[in-house]
Amino acid sequence: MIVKGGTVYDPANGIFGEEMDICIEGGRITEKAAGEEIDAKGLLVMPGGVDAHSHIAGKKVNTGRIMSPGDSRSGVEPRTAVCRPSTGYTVPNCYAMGYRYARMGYTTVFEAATPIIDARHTHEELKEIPILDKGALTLFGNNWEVMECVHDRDIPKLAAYVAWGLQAARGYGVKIVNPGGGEAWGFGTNVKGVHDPVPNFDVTPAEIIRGLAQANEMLRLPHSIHLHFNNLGKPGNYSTALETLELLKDIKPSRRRQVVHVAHMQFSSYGGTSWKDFESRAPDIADYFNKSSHATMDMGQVIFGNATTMTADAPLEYANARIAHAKWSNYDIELEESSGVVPWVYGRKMLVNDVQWAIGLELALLTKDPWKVLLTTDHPNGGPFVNYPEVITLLMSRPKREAEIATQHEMAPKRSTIATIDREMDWGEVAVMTRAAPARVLGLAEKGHLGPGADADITIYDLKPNEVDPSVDHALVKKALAAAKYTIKGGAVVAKEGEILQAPLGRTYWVQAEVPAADAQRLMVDLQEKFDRYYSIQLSNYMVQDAYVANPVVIRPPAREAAKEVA
Amino acid sequence: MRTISIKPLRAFEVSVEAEVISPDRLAALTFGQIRALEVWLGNRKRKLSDLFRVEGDEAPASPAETLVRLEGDFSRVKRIAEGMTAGTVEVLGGAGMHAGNGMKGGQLSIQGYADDWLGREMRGGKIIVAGSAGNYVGAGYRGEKCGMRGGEIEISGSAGAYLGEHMCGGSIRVSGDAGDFPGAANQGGTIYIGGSTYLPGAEMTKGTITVGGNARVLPGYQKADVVTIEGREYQKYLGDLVEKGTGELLVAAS
Amino acid sequence: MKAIMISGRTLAQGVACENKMSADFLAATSVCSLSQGDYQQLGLLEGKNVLLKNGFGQAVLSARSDPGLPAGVVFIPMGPWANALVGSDTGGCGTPQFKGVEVEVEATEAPVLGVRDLFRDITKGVEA
Amino acid sequence: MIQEDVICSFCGCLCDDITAEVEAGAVSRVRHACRLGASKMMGHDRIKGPMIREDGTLVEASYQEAYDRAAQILLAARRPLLYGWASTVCEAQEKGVLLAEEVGGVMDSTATVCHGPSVIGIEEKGLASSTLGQVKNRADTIVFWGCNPAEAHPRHSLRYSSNVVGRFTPLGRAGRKIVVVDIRETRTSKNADKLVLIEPGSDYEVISALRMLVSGKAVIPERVGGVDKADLVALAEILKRAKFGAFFFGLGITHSRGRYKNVDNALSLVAELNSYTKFVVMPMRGHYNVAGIGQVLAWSSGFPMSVDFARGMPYFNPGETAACDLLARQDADAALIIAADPASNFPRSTVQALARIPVIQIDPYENPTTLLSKVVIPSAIAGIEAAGTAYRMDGLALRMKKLIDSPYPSDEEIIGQILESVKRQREMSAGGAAR
Repeated sequence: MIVKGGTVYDPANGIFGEEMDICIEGGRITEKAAGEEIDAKGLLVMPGGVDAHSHIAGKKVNTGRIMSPGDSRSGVEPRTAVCRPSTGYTVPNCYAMGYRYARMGYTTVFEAATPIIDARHTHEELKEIPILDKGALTLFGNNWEVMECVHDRDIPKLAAYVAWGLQAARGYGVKIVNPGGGEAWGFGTNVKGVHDPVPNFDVTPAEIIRGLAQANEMLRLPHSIHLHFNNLGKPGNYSTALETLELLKDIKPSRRRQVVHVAHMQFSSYGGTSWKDFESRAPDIADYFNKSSHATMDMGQVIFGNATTMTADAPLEYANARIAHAKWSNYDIELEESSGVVPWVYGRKMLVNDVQWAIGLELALLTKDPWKVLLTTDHPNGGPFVNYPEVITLLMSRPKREAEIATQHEMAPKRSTIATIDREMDWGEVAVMTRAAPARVLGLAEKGHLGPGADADITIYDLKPNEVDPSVDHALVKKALAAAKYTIKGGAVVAKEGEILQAPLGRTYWVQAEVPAADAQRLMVDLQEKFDRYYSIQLSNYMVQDAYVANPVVIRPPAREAAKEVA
Repeated sequence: MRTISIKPLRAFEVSVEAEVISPDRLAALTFGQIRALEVWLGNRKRKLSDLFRVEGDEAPASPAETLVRLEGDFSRVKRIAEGMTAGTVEVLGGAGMHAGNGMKGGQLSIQGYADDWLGREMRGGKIIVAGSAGNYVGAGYRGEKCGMRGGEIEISGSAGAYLGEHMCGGSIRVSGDAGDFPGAANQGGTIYIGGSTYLPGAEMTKGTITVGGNARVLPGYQKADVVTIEGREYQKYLGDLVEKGTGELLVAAS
Repeated sequence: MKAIMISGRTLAQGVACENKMSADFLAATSVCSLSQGDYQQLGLLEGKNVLLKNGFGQAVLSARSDPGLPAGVVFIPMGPWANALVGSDTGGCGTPQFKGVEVEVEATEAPVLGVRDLFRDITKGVEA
Repeated sequence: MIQEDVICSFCGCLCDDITAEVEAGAVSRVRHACRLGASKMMGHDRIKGPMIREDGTLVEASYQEAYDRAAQILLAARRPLLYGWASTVCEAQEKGVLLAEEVGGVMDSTATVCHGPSVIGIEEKGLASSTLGQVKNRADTIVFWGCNPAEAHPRHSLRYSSNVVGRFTPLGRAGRKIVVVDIRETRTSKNADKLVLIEPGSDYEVISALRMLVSGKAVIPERVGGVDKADLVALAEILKRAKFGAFFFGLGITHSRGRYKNVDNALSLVAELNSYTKFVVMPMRGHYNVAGIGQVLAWSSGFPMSVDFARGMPYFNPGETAACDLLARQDADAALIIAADPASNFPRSTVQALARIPVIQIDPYENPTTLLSKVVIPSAIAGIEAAGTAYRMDGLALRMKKLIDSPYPSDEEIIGQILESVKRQREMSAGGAAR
């Protein structure tokens, strides 16, 4: 297949708006190709979209569905010859997840948080999500074994546990959520900061974060640690964010990538001492990212209207539920995690929500290097992923931002700098934030670019970059982004002008890291004891069986020699 | 005034969904167009004329100038007058579930029994039931915060359980008894029950429920003063305190 | 005697519930437990049966006294005998009211029906 | 041969520490299981082969004949009900959702006659819960309300709750306060520190009174639901003093007057207790995978039970689309019953309605539903003769093992074969129409 004459944006290969053909053979990008030609003359062509942080599968997601039938009755689409029925807006059913991402031109999406013991459930849902290539990040920030290894300063054993946990969960990378706080929530409390000891374990969140970062680099995992800060969602928490980032400055990356990826930065860029004097501190955060090179972030942009908040940060969810007097689901997970789910509404006239909306945009617009900022809504926490076209047009058009601000609370512009920002992103920057950067941050070599050997995941938008001015024609741009003219996945056209043409089952990435046998043996002694005494299931029934991982792609990091010096 | 009368051609083996039966959908259409409208017999898509006979005035009119008269047995026909904004729907017998769903205006009158979910999430207009009604009159959808927000429902007979659950506005008047938990979790609106009921106003935060008969009152209600309405004495309670509610529950002092 | 009927799980019912056509299941689920007082008031003895009836139906069950039951409450293990007395109304929420059912209880000489006989009047339509 | 760490497929406890001895293609001995689990694993008389009812009597047929007859019944139906699903694995349930979509049927589970009201309660309030291991390691206060695990979940107290020893519960039973709230004394209440007897049907009022007391509002009546105010005050204090409390509830709440409102109120009580201490709440699910059908239906249709696919898209409304409602209203014109026995477990008049429509039964065992069935298809026993996924009452997913080979096809295969026959016959009739 050949995509002819498109205006191509492929930032990873230094291509910004060049007219060129793209050749596809055997599901990959090639130098030459024959066969079907797709006329993309003058149209915007990009790699398939990559979402590095979205909640698409697992217990939290299904809990969001079960507790909100009102959400599932919205967005209902009947079954077709190709598609299963679709339901839901903030928490779509599995099929709608695949179809809706594909319609927008996205072809790779990573689930952001899975406890090891719940991974079987996560994979059960991942295999029901059509079209997309997927992976799931595994939670490590509150596991007893992690805290005990950190307490003993035994990073090699911690690395062995991380490797074992990724294997057990068929997971892709190390996710850390409110480290220590999830354990504290087991008795209804929380940690107040990175140096506040975790009850009963005599370690601090700071030690957990550093330990896991060291283990992550010792294992040379494709992705860095993926961190949801302590105190997330609280006024004044930007200082916790900066303090945490400083903890990781001296850690050497084992690969050409960041040392830490910060999840949904928007929720951790808050100033003020309460919701009354709540204000944006995004400029301070962006300034830090501009001056340092060890961290990346994703936006966690807020979208007005319905959302469903779901996170392993259970204390936060309890606070949310109390503030909003909303329904509240909680799920504490033995020896590993806690989590919560609360349906939410972001109000256009609510000052706090307006400031949150502004912060996400400030972070993207004030951080100079788009490679450091991924576009997300932390679906469905900030809002559903189907709103990405809205976010992109907000980044590309100052007039659109001004029009939005005009509809908000009159105090809002005083609480952030959003109204003063001129920057309007171009297609190259958008392609970085939605394609090239997420793939690089995740360490996916064959994603997010159109060079030979890359997966033939391509999006063609019905939009001529050389004729359309996104600053002015943002409505037109948003429409074009919402339904790609063509979405090509692995060399096959899966969506055309919003219609799903075929729904093949995508792949699931997971990482199998090697550790010295001695470390693994020391670890298994600990684990056997934990299963004998504390877990409610047997070790032999714990690990995710192969039957649950459809089309697996196993990534094996290069064997390590630099282990000692990192430790 | 355009009158359109619709009659079932036979007894239906399973229930029928016919949300097209409302002045808003029919008023402007010719008989030909009306007969071609889509209804569902269980999982089978059918033309309206496959299941119903349509008669009356040919000439198109505005919804407000349209009367839809339903003759014969509509007790298994669901979603009659769903979302109607104007005009009149007269059901000469009973009506199936979800009659007047999300109704915004106009009048729906039902001579017989109105099955469950009458006037669910109603916004405006008026529903009059000469017979009795089933469960969830004026309620909301599962798990949603708000049921009925506006309009009026009048039931001459009795009503089933969960009358006005999650009600946020409007008024419901039941001459007879009401089943368990009327006005549960309501946040506004007024409910009058002429007869007796059981545990009214559970988790009510705002609104008023008046009971002309007996009612078992929840422990979250505090006795206030005795008030006289239209010459009749009522014991007033405030609650439901489990939700820090300030709703008013008035029960006839017997 | 008027009473409130509660149906529920028992170990014996659970053990036999994958073996419903067996004598064990019959023995486990065609039993009505009454409080000691009610048991005596109805003049029941070992091996005596009771007839329970209400607007929904009736059933003959072997009687047993249970010191743990309050007066006016009778217990029947979940199963077809208990459900002969349960109404189909779900109150709009999908689940019939299996517990707290008003029944009339009296001693009887009538025998407890076997499972096939219990369903006879229902199955004859199917078998016709 | 001895198989370790076998997962029991009886109740929602999903005990995964069972040892089974297999000899000559049969389970010959079971260790660690309770009476319920052992009884199931040792097995009972099976339905010999497929049967189709010909003028009144069930006569033997081939599997293919049974699949085709079942498919004909489903294809002819305007609103087929596909009911049961709680005692089989998720893989079969997923095929069932596909079949329900294909024939425009209603997919409903046994939850609607057990914890369906709990699901509706959760839709109102959410569920503040945890895994059972969390209760094992932390709970110092446990409430069993309207449930009797000693008879319905015999190993619950030993593995997960009252008597188990965990990291922060080194004394096990001795370190815990166990409260039972019920309308009668039960085997469970014999192991309790405190039994609170309430009047039948008064659960909602008693819970409301506790919510008042927990939030410091002492102004409640002197007696609520037959319980003295002093006892309620004492109970509220026990709940608030817990370091980690667990509230388990059963059909005593969901089957009594108030039904889902009782659950709704209990969920609020537990949520509010978290303002003072740590508390979790959990329904005591009965069938071993009744939690699984809720999960499968939710991720595939958005709704956890009673899903009507008649119009090609999911519609959910228990009270309208639940099995008992459809039958009571004579609004289902065919039924496929899998791994369930509605003839025994539904109200009598509902069973009479079921007997009036063609019924397809898929089950390892003969039961009263067999007596009403037009087509009977015997199946392998999931968790013993077929592998697959099940969700424990706390939501943890486990993989059931296959212990022995079976001459019977699995539920997954049977549903798959019926689905294929439906598609084939639909194409043939379409082709026929064209000609």
